[in-house]
Amino acid sequence: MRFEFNELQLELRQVVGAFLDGLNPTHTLLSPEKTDETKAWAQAAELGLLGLNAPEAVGGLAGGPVTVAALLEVMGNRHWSSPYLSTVAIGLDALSFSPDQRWVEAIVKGDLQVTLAVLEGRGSLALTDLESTVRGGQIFGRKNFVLHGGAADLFLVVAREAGGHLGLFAVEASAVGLTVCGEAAMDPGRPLATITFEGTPCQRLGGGDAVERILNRAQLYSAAESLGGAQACLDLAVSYAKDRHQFGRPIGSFQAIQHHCAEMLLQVESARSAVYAAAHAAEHEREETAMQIAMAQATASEAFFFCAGTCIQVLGGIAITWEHPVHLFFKRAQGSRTLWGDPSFQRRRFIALGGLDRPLAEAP
Amino acid sequence: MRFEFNELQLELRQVVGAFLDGLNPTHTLLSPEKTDETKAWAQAAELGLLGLNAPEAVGGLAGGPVTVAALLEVMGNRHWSSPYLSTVAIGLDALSFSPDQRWVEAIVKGDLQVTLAVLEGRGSLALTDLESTVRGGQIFGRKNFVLHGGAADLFLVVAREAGGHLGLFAVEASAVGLTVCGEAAMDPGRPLATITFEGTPCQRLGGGDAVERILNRAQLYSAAESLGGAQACLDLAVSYAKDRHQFGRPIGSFQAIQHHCAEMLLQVESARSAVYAAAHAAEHEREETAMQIAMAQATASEAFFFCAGTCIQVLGGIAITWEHPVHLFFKRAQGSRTLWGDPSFQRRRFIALGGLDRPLAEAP
Amino acid sequence: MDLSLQTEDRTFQDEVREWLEEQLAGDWQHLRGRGGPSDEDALIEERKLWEQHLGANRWTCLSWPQLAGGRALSLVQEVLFHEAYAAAQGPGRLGHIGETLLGPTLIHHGSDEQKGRFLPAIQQGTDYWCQGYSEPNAGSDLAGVQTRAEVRDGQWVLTGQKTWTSLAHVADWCFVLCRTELGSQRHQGLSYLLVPMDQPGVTIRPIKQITGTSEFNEVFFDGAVTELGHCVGAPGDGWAVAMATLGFERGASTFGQQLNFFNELQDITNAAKQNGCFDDPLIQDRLAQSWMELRVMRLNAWRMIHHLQTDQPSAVGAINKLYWARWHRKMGELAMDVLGPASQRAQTDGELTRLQRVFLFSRADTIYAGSNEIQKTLIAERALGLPRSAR
Amino acid sequence: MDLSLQTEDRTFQDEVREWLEEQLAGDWQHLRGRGGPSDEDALIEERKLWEQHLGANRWTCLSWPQLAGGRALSLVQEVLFHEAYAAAQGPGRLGHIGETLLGPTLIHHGSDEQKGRFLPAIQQGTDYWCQGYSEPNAGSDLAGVQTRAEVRDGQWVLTGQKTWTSLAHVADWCFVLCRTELGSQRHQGLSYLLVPMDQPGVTIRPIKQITGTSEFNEVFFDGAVTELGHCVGAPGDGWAVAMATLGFERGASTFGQQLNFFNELQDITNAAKQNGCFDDPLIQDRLAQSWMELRVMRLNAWRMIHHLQTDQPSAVGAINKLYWARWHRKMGELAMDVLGPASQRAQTDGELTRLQRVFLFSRADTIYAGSNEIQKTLIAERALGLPRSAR
Repeated sequence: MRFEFNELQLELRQVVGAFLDGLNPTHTLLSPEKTDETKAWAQAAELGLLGLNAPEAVGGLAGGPVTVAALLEVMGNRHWSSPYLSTVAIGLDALSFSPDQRWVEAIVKGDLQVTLAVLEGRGSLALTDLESTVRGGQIFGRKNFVLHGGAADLFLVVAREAGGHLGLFAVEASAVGLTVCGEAAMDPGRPLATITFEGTPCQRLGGGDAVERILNRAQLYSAAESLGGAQACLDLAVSYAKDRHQFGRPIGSFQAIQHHCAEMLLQVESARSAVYAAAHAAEHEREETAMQIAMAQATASEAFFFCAGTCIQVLGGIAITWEHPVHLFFKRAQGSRTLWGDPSFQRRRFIALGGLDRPLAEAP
Repeated sequence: MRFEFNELQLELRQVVGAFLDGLNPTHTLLSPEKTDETKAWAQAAELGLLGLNAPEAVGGLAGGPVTVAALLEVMGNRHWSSPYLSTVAIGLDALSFSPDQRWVEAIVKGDLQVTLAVLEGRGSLALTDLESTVRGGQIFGRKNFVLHGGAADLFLVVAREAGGHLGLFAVEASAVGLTVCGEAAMDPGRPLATITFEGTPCQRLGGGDAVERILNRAQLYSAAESLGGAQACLDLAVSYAKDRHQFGRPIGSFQAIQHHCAEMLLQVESARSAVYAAAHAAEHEREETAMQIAMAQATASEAFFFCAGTCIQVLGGIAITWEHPVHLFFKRAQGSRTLWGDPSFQRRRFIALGGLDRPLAEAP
Repeated sequence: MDLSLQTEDRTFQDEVREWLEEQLAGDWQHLRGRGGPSDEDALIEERKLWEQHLGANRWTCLSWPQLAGGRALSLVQEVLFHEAYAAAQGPGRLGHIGETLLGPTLIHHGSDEQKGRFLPAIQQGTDYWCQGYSEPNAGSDLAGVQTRAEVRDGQWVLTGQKTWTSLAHVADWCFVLCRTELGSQRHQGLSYLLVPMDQPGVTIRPIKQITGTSEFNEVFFDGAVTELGHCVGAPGDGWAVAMATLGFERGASTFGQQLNFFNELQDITNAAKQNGCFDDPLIQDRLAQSWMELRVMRLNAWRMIHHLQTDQPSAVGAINKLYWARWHRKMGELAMDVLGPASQRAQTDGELTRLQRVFLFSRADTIYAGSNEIQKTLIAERALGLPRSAR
Repeated sequence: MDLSLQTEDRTFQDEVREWLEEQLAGDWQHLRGRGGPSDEDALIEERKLWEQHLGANRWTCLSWPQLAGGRALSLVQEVLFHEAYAAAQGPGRLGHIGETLLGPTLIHHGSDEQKGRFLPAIQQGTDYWCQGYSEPNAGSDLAGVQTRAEVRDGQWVLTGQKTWTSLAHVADWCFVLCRTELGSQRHQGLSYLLVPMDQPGVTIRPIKQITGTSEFNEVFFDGAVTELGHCVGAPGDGWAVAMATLGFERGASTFGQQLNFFNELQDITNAAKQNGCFDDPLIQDRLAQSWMELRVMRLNAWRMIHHLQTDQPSAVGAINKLYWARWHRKMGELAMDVLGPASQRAQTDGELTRLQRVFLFSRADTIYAGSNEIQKTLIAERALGLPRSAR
């Protein structure tokens, strides 16, 4: 029973951490507008990070969900605003279903960015109201809240096939009948888009199982990112509480501040347990994986939101300024909470997946 | 705009406070089993308290809802476990609909105790599932969770008349076809009973309007009791926090304890505003009365429960012992929260009564 | 208990409503609803003219004594004015810092000369004020101020930095708490100086906020000067004067603020009904709780006014700031949950939406003017009489 | 990351399960499920015999070194034993205070004579222990103990009062933290004495609790005596020894506790399904949250075990007490809300129901063994390295 990354994973985490810290020595990575994302993406390709979970045959590292989650945690911790989650973590996974491996190769080289186009209408992840359809190899419909949609080269689209069953489809951004309408977002590092398909050619990647798998993985990786973000907020708060003096004492010696920080630690550590266990379940394709992911996403997104908000409270006035990075974490926390199934949605999902009926004492 | 009791009300509050404090000089009033309730009830009659809202013609004081709420607050504050709420506050009100004033006179003299028999099944105050019926002047059905039901002389029963409409009926405990099954309760001062009616003769007091009026008033007065209880718990906590020393200092000088007490004050004062405003609305029969009462019951019952629980936390180990009175408040708080429509029920009711649609800036 | 308004108060209320309704038409019509949160910089010059119009018609400084240029109106009538003003969507006030903070301070602690010089200009809307208290290292702990002033060549010369200064860029004057005794500590050796803003020694820098907009400023004093006579109270007595200033806010404006809250919550409720999430019982429950608490907040405020009027100590007054700040922050979170993923979308011009700004900026509500933590300690020590915490 | 069990641990798990299944049948069958919370006083003598049976078969003191009579099993195997024991409804243990607190203390700090005298009797289930730490005026602040002991006629003589002493009435011995230097203050001058309970100078009074039952006792020492040699560590070093005792609890028993929580939450969920309130989305939401948190609690505990095994500092270990205590209290409230008005009804014999007792007694969970407030301060100072708070 080892709740710990292996050596390769630990090394990769260090590499990614150093890479992101080094992207901009003054940490203005935290101000997305100041970072050259194109250069960063190319560097990530050089480092081999864009083939993390690609087969070794195409130069990838063949990392499983634990490895991917381990790195997304670091990326969330450093607030990297790239489409790594959708392009690499999910894209490579989804495109492994494709007979044609061109896309996979392009991703690994850094030449192709992918995003998911799933949500419609109000954006419920329950997907019961999805109206996009595929008829004769062409896709019709409109997708909302597509992350980084304006810059993506390829969309992974969930739509209904004949019989109303859900399927997963790949659509190139350059295809005919496709309109992208970019939208500014509250989180400056996460622009959105609305994508309209009017008879756009698409390639089928899989059916309901593939959709379920991809969405579960996306929630898992988003939870891992949130875990990293939550830890960053805790660290910011603790370090400020040690340094900042008021009333002649470091504010971290006041119980009110101490207790805020203790509550943050409780949430961060709980999120860590939930995320790691879910990643482990996904890696071993355990039957309860989806339930574990619902738990992980509920716990980690709540922890991130709580820690970002509490960090603001501990920091006081400075945290309300644009110059201090904590607002970026706060905005991201709100986004991650809402875009990948908010906690109350995840609790409903947890019940539907048998969370109230399973025994407690299986192995974790 | 005066948010304040008049002189008569202030005097009555003092009288009741002194009466309850004096019932047992060592405050063992707080341990219901040690108090002679029969004697206390007779004393209350002598003091004229049992005619509080009876017409002056029968020797009453003709007090309105503000006066009644003002006194129930004091009774809740002193943890009086009598059936005052159902007998006097509600009983006199309901029986004013009766052509026969014998019962009213008996209440004022202290010879008759009344209780409400309303809830059925699981005990929802929504009453949609009520099955008790009245046919030909006889009542059939079973009532659960009847407070002080084992000792009552008269029941105020809500049941369906022809056409399924709700009506309010008086039933004497001595009537034929009536079975009382007493039940011990978690709150030792609030025994319950299940009452079965099998063709028991009853007297009609009114229809749906009367039912609504009586139930609204009961919730208002219960909220007033809770307000008093909440204040008592706050006072216990503050006084303990000033006296108790740990680490060489009064525990009330630790921020954690200070902040617990501040949260309690916030809830007590908010409950006070809500209860007084609702009593005022009831007294002036304002159209929004029911909505105000829903607010008052939600706010005050939550405040009571919060303050009782927080008081335990502030007091520490001593509060877990039977000898310390705070557990009696805690148990009562739980009862008042659940028996008169719990906060989530009251929030639904608040919406149904237009709480989301009314302007804010009417007079309070 | 009598929670209805007295006849004279109803009459006053009618008069206010009628006057505002008439005036906020025609030339002033376009000022309606402008200058609120995140719109502070709109139409400054016209709003100043509007305030002069208010002053000329004696709708400013309602509670000041008549000798000071006010109308000595009751607190209830002041409340009714604020409610009516908010209901009529009167433009965001610029003169309130002078009216509610500096004015009463001068009335109680100013010299006759200071009163004569400054009070009429506040009442008439010709002088605007800002508050120079907080500093980067003196936030919750105001006694830590480091801005210095010394007498040189017969005038005060100031050096230092203030922060979180609202409306500094529209103000003519600033009342500054600063250290005038070399080497003095904490509450000792501070003075309360009135400093003109339009001079070379004063630099104002807006603080870009979490919302991308700016409500606050940094103010730098670098050899800024003011007359010797512009010290309120004796030099060295600044702490007492500064605390008195904070005590003058009588809470009437809280009613106007509540109407803004009402409008926000109504928008959220409507959004929930439109996008369908009103059918979610969890959302309904939270909406109902938020509405109830807003109503309770208003009742609390009325009870506070009653206590102030009858000179009673007011426990309910002590909780007001903590209550509304926390409520508003929670409302901001509810707004985002109601909108769901759409909460992430900014406006087409890239600016944040009103509800996004509320969500973000409400985090400041629990920090400025005494953070939640400071408020709870004050409640414990002042309203409940608990022993002072170790500081 | 490998969260599955090693083969040898699975084998051990099977062995434990099988043994317990076989033994808790026949003559021992009726002990199943007895002696839990609020049933502490059931079948004491038979449970002691059962513990002797456990000891004879080497199922006690699993983690003790072999020289001390233990089996030096790994923490994981200890956890597996606790889980299996709880799952098999093994009767509530009486010897755990000796096994998990005093035993390790003696192993590390006891004299050879003390080890020889006391350890075998703990392992064999013939000596039972209780803990004499808290006093009426030394609850959260243990350094405030006032119980005194002095040497008279060649033995220690004790005077004072301890409280919150679990199992005092079934214990043969008590380890007592007391003041042995006249006029000493705080952590100085304390000693750690081993005192026999069956003597005239010791009086035990059960504390009637909020539930009407008694889990704790007051213990009065009025000239109670013990041998000179029954002092662990040097006289005056009691504080260090007492703190060491508190550090030995390795958290394995938390897994057994979680299985009890599981059973309680299952009862609540079933009650909700039976009485129909499971259809209320607000109740469903709270149930789901409670279940998720219970699962997270178990994962946290496994991570803590992992850290302990690999000698890493464990932030997740630091939050364990705060987490479960608050969770359990909230679960108690949920139980009452699920039952609705029926939550008020006691059993027909007037005793409280199991869920009522859980609801009430879970208020103690956030108080004993370090209140929530103490826990948070410890987390801040020890796990996060924040500066010490003003005390």
